[in-house]
Amino acid sequence: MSEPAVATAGVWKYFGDYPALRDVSFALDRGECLALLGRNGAGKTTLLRILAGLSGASKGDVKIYDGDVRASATRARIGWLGHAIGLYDELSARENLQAFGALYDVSKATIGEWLERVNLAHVADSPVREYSRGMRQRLAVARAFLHGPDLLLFDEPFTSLDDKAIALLQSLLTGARANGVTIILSTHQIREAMELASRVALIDRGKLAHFGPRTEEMLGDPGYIYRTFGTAA
Amino acid sequence: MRSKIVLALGLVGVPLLLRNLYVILFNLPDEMEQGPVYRIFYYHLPAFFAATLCYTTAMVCSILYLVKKNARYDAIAMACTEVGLAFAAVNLITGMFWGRISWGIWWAWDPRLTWALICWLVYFGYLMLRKAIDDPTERAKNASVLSIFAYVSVAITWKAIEWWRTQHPGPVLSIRTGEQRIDPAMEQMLYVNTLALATLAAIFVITRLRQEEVQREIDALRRYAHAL
Amino acid sequence: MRTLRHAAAIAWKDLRSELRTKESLNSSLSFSVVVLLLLAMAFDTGSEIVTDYGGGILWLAFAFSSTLIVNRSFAREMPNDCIDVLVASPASGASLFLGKAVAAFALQSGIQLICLPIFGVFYNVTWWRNPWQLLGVLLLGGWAMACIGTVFSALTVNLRLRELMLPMLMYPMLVPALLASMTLTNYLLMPGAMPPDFAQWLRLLIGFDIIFTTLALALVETILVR
Amino acid sequence: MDERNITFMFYGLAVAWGILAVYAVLLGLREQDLKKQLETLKKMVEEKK
Repeated sequence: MSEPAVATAGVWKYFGDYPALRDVSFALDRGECLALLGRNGAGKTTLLRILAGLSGASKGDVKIYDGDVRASATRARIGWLGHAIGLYDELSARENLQAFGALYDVSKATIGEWLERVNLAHVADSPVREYSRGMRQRLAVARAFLHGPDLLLFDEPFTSLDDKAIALLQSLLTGARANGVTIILSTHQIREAMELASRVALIDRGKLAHFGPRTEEMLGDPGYIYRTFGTAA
Repeated sequence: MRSKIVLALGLVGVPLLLRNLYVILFNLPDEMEQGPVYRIFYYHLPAFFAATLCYTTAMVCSILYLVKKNARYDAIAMACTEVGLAFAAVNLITGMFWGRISWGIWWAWDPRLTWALICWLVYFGYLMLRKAIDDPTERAKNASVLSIFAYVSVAITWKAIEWWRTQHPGPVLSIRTGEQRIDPAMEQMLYVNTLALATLAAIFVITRLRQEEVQREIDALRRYAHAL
Repeated sequence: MRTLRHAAAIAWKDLRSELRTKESLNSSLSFSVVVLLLLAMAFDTGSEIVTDYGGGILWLAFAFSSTLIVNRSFAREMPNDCIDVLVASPASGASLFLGKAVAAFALQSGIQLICLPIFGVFYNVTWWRNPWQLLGVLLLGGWAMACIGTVFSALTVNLRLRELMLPMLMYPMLVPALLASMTLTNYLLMPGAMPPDFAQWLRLLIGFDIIFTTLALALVETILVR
Repeated sequence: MDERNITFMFYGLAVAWGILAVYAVLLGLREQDLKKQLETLKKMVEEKK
């Protein structure tokens, strides 16, 4: 258990000549929860996409559980939830989970369990198109947790959720942490993230401006991190 | 440094082109069956070689880009493709003039011609694809993949005269056929003019490459100006 | 093995969602029937011409309808960013491509099987002269279209003017396969023994399928990981 | 050989040179355009500073 869950060394990402990430290096131990903060366009999503293997780093090295990100075995351990829900509107909840579950070798029983857990079992066979926003989001959360990942990568999970879904997600995340799952979530909503986080990172114009443990000051005062570690602008 | 290379290439290439034109028109005899019109051949075939050379370089650079992710390789691939299209156009249209006399028609749907035209369309599509993508990294990546796919049609064009019986003349160069099918003086001129056109192609490619760099500088400056 | 299982899961999912909405299926089927109808009006269907050009007419209709199907192939993943979830999953790029190509291929083949009798009626052609060979040509040519179409669908999915760019890039690249399929189909529609260059065209078609499938499997991961 | 044979030879050669010349001119025009753009941008950046 000595090697870190996530380790990046000197990661750069260019879009053309524009560096979206500059020399990002950090290591996150297993079972930690990292809150990734930063303004819009600072590079949070870019970093998360690189960690999830959706995008390649232009320079530098990324290791997830000491494995290559694009290795199939590594990706089987990652749960991803992006800005959008990542579900097919024309398929039912069960079919959606079955389609994704097949890629992770998830059993039918597990799918049924998750449908119960996110409280969608009664509508599991009607198409996602007919769901309310909250139901779609709960299903998206179930999809990300479905295969019991060891690393959760959530991009702005709280922004698009309603209260019920936030409560559900928080309880799931707390449960996952108790089971030793490593979590990285990017967010502007500092309060929700701070309650979960054990580490805090601030990205400022592509650079890692701060990486450290969550302190008491951060809990009460949302602006504290930006004022202390961010640039004046 | 680079402009010196262009200058040197120009000093070799342009006089060579003019000398070749003189020799082609006044020193070399008419071909027995075809008459004067066969001289088009001295541009038709070398242009094909120059274009193939460009396409091949583009394919190699596209692979290098995908391996090394260095934007310069992508720029070389783009420059080569564009110049290759110009030379392929020379190849196609000179061929049409020759065909009008020798076959009596402007265009024969013969495998070699068909494939040369397909190559042109495929690589034109490559340039169109580049225009349609804004993000430079995405553009470079997708264009490189397309360039590799496109090269299959170049390979087919190359082989088309062997695979199908066509009206198009078969290979004539002794290095390919292993025997002397045409007059040595004529064959020598084909090589020399290929060299001249290839030099010209190199000048074009280097110029186009420099323009691409200036374009990148402009884009960077524009972003900087907006950020101010 | 895992690749094939993942590919099957993706193909199954694609087919199921397509059969539910029938978006591309309906438009593609009606389009190919309309093409067959229009070309029937352009040619005198009673004459010898049809036996000479039957394969060409048939494959034109197939080629047109095929773009409508592959156009949806990756476009289907774009709403809700499903593509991100698929790329982040353990399924490799190759299995993703294979699954999508197989789904497109199955849909296409369905349309081809419906079009064939319609073609027979409109053009007064006996198309069942060599049914098994014809089926082989349909499969080989159909796979060429599905394979190239799926790759190019991935290449162009983020573009403005996607619907326009896809056929523009796809058709020139497909010409060898289309030409071979048209010629082979013509030969199979004719009565009598096969012409001597039948085997040559067949080799071209098979070679095309092999080369482009290999290239696609090797390169699709690079296309998908941005 | 007839008249058209030699005329078409000239046409063919003219087309070969013509296409290459047109491409060279297009390259030159683009060069000028890029230079102009670069200068205007540089001036703009200077002023904004």
